[in-house]
Amino acid sequence: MTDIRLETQALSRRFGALVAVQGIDFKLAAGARHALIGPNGAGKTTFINLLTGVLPPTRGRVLLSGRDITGTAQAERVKLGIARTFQINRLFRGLSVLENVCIAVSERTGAAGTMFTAAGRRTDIIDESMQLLQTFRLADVARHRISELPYGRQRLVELAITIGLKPEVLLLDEPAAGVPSAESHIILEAIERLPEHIAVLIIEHDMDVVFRFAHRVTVMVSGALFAEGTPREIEADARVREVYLGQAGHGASHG
Amino acid sequence: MSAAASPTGAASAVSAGQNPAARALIRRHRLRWWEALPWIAGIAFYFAFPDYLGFGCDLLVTILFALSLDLALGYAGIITLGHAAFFGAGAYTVGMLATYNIWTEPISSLLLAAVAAGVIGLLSGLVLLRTTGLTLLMLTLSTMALLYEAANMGAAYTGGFDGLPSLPIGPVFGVFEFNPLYSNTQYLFALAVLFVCFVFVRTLVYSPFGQSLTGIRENVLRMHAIGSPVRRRLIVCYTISAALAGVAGALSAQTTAFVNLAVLGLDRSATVFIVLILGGYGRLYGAFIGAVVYLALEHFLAQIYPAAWQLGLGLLLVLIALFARNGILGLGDALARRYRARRPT
Amino acid sequence: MNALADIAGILLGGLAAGTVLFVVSVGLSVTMGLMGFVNLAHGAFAMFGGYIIVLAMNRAQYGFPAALAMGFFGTAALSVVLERLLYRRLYRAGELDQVLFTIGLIFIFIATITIVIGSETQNLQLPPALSGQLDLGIVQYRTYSIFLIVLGFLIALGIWLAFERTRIGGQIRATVDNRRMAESLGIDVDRLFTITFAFGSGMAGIGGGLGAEFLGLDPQYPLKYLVYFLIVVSVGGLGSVIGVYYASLILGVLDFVLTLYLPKGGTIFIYALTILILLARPQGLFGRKGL
Amino acid sequence: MSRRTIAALAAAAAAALVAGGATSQALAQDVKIGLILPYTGPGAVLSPEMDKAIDLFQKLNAAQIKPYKLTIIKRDSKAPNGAAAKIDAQELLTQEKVDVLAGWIYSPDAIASAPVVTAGKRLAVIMNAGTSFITNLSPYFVRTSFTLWQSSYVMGDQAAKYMHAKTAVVAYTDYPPGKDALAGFKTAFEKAGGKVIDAIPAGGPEATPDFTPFFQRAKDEHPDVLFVFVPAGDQATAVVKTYAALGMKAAGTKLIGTGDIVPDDLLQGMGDNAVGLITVHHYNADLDNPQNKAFVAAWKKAYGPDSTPNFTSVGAYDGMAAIVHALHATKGKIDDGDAAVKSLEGWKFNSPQGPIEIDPQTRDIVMNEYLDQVVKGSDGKLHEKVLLTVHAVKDQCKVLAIGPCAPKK
Repeated sequence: MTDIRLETQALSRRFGALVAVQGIDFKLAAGARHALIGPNGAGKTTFINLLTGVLPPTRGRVLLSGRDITGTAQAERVKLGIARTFQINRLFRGLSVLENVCIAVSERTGAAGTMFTAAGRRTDIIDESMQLLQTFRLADVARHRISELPYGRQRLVELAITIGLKPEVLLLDEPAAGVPSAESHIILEAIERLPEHIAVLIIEHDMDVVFRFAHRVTVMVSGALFAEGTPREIEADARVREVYLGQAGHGASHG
Repeated sequence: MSAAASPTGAASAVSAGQNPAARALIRRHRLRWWEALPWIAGIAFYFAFPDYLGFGCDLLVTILFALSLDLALGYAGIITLGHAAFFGAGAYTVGMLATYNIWTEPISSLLLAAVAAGVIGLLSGLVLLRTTGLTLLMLTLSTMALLYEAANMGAAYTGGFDGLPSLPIGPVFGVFEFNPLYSNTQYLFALAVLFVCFVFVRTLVYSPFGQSLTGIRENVLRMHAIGSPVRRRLIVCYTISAALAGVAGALSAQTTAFVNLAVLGLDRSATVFIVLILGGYGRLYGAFIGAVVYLALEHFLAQIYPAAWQLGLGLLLVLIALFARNGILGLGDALARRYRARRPT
Repeated sequence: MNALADIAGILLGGLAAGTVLFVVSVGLSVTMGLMGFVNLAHGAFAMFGGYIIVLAMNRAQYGFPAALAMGFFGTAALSVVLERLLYRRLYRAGELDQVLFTIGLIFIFIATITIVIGSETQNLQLPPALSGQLDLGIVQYRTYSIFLIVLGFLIALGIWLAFERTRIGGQIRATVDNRRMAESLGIDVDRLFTITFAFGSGMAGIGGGLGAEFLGLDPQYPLKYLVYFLIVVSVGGLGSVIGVYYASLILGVLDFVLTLYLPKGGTIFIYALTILILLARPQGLFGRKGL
Repeated sequence: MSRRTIAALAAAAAAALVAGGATSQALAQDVKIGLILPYTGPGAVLSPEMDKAIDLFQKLNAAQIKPYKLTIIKRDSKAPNGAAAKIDAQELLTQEKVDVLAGWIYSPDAIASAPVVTAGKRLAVIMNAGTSFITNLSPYFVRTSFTLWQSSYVMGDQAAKYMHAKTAVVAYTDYPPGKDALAGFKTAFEKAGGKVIDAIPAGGPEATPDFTPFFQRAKDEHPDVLFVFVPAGDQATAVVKTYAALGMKAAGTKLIGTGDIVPDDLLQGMGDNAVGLITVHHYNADLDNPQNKAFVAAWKKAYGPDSTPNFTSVGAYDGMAAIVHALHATKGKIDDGDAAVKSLEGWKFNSPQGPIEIDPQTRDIVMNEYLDQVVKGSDGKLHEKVLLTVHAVKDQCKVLAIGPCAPKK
């Protein structure tokens, strides 16, 4: 099935003299499990920011299911089905885990605009949020404030929130980053349990994750596409080893 | 589809209902017994201190003004030192309408004041709310200063520093006159207005809209990332807050039958700001606690020795800021939490 | 010729007023830029220094330079104590708590001065050398203004050099640009802040004394002029010495011109302009980062 | 028998006690005066001066006050936004049940209190607030202080007649007293053939502006005189400084004004810059009359040789005199506001500021205005020399019935 969800054409972004992202043509099919790897400062996160509309591109286009969304605002893109997680948690630290998810869900359902019915009366939203928490094994801490959770579980909340938006395209920026390896498996399992139809693009350094999760891998180096292929191909690619895996040695040893 | 399960009716409702977090959320907006206390106190005050009703009106007006600020500053995290702009707009709306005998019916005047202040809030909000932090602080401050200067230039109409004297305020419901010497009618009127406004604000902050405002305060970037129209929400919130501030201003003009430039002054903005943070922002009742404590302190310390008032207030503010993050109610929470923490052992 | 004299007069008057603003505000800008600490009490330090200077001259008969020095070190010392004991605890706190805290400080300062020294205004008795007129050829102008302008320029130059040339200056710039980066580079930001805070407060103290000639000096001082200091800092851009300098001079001259040519409601333009500038450049004219 | 006598004695004693009590009551009737002054905020500087004057009056006139006992109940009117002062008035009347109200430094506070005063039906003595039309706002207002129209009108007149000035520039603080001063000066000066070529609003009352640009503007216009009104206080000092620093005297422009630019308590601090300045005011500490001599002497004795009474003190002093007069005139029934006010209409008094009278039509003060010049005395201190005296000056705003000063119909 080559049903393209997300596509970029010659997408570029420069900051003054520095070219962060350079002429990237990229396709993400429905149900894809795609990993984006590359050395630090390769422009991976900038690329995500261009896809989600946090940054406007200096050149090129972004298409969602064939529709040009280059000029569309971030909030709009979310409504159209592009959701993301952040490299560093961006959560409502002062609020309970449940509320964190509820806020996301009521934004998706459009309930967030209503002023004169109490949030507590929208049991449908609360139920859905609880369901989500259960599937992410967070139900037991639903009442805790984010600030009271260990980092690993905070990452899960981050995921739960994005899933609560029912995205078509899901962009995961190093979901396991900063999670102690003891907890990281929780994240990975959660990712594996994601609904098949969602197109997932994951930025990841940890090769274990990449090989375990991705069907295709794209390597990005200094703002440009460097190589693309199956995990095996990429691992076999000498050039990639040289510029990238060479540095993240242990990943190669796993192969 | 496994993870993003949509609500599956009864089964999940039960599952949610069982969870304490869900229960807490479902019940949060429900009235608690102690929420009746402020109003009981308000009515008790009327009978207990018939000679202090002028002061009582001042208190009620301050509470309402602080409440309006709480919506913008406490819930949406809009840091403003210019809220008196809207207080003044409301006060002058009532003042000018009355002085030139255009309109003196108190209730409709309040609504007109709310509209006037709301419009100013909307217009300034459209422009200013793109910024944050100190920039926003300065912009709100400058906007207020702008209005102040304008009102001073138009002293021929606004009365300037000397103000608009002896405003003729019509009787409430065409029956209850405002007696300048005994503020009974004024007080009950103000209490009623405050109650209505409070119910409005309370409904608002417990609604999904209010929830999303809290979200904006807690983490704007996340709100953007979940597709929330942040700026629109802020503007709506700011406009409502402005309108309420306008009502507070109008109420002060009616209860004192007087308006002068001071209603637009930094003095007033700073005071209400202090009152709110003193009581605790983002929690509805902070406005009440803050206003009572502030005015009580002012009343008693100022009688002991004028400078003592400023010294005492200063020390209190510093202590609150250092040890009781988020005001007196914040301190209460902290103590409560500590107590709960101890209990199991 | 007369037109030339007018222009000269305007410039001198405006620059002098601006200089006072600069000397008082520069510290505020740098400390805010460093820590993002909203220190509304900065004007209180200016007042404190001003009182030291004026009282040293009027009651203890010290000379002007000696008094200025005392004002600087006295204020700096006080600020270090307060910084170590109180400010420090609030660096990680929210803006609201910082605002509440510093407003509280202002009240404490006002009350203390009122109780200890009294609420009446203090007069700065200038040394004869600085009072009266100075002939600049094209125009006769009050000596003190000219003295201020020159002094202000030297101070600005000095601070600028310190920023650009010295190691501490470099560290400060680095920290203003990116605090986390600076810390990871092993810069002791807290120590840095204590130093700049002390220096900035000392400067404010001097400013309070120098400005007493124009702005007067009484317990209400910190509240009276707060808005001006904030305007200068925000328009100039946090952490930018050059920015504050230009902003102060621009505000000074502009204010002067407006009051000269349309005294009615000239201030409206000041506020309107502030709004426009901040909308166009939220980080201020010379600010490197958002406020 | 004996028991009965005892009872009788006891009864007699009791009766005597009661009677004694009653008579002693009659001897010292307690009169409550509610005093509304700003003890905090910008006005806090002025209130102590008035308190001192009020205390001093009671010391100096203990005999005249007898048999009455004055109790002064002070209330803080805080920042001049009217609200606090109005509440003060309310509470003084309803809680403290005062017989008389007095005080009011800021006009807005008096204006805001007007409805309460009217409803309270008690004599209300304005001891400072200077906006002309205030006395029109309530029939119970009586003013013993001044209006800016009195001093500035005379100054305008004399600027033309005595100083032979043809052109004038006016710089005034941009709030009501300033505007009154401008109007008063302009009216008189132009009536006397002069011309006001420019009127410069010089900042607000709360913050001291840098006067340089205003005076620069005036200097460039080369008028004969620069008439200045600013609130007596640090602004006055700054005015005199700036005038000297800009060398305007040399440029041929004389600085004149109401007495507010050379208040007695700040005069010495102004130094030689002030020497030669000509102002018009209804009081200065050097006035040569027995009442003032006694007053100033007592003042210095009580509050130190360096402290001086000023016009605000005198306003309070005369206010107390008015109250005591009303007290006697009404035989202690001063709480009958109408009678009290009536007793003060046309009341004459020899004040430290010279003879004063309460205008029976307007209930406003009629007093002398003095054209003063600052001179350096043999004692090395600065003094006010009276160049000429204008007698029995009324509030010209009401005389000319301008705007809100016109008596209400």
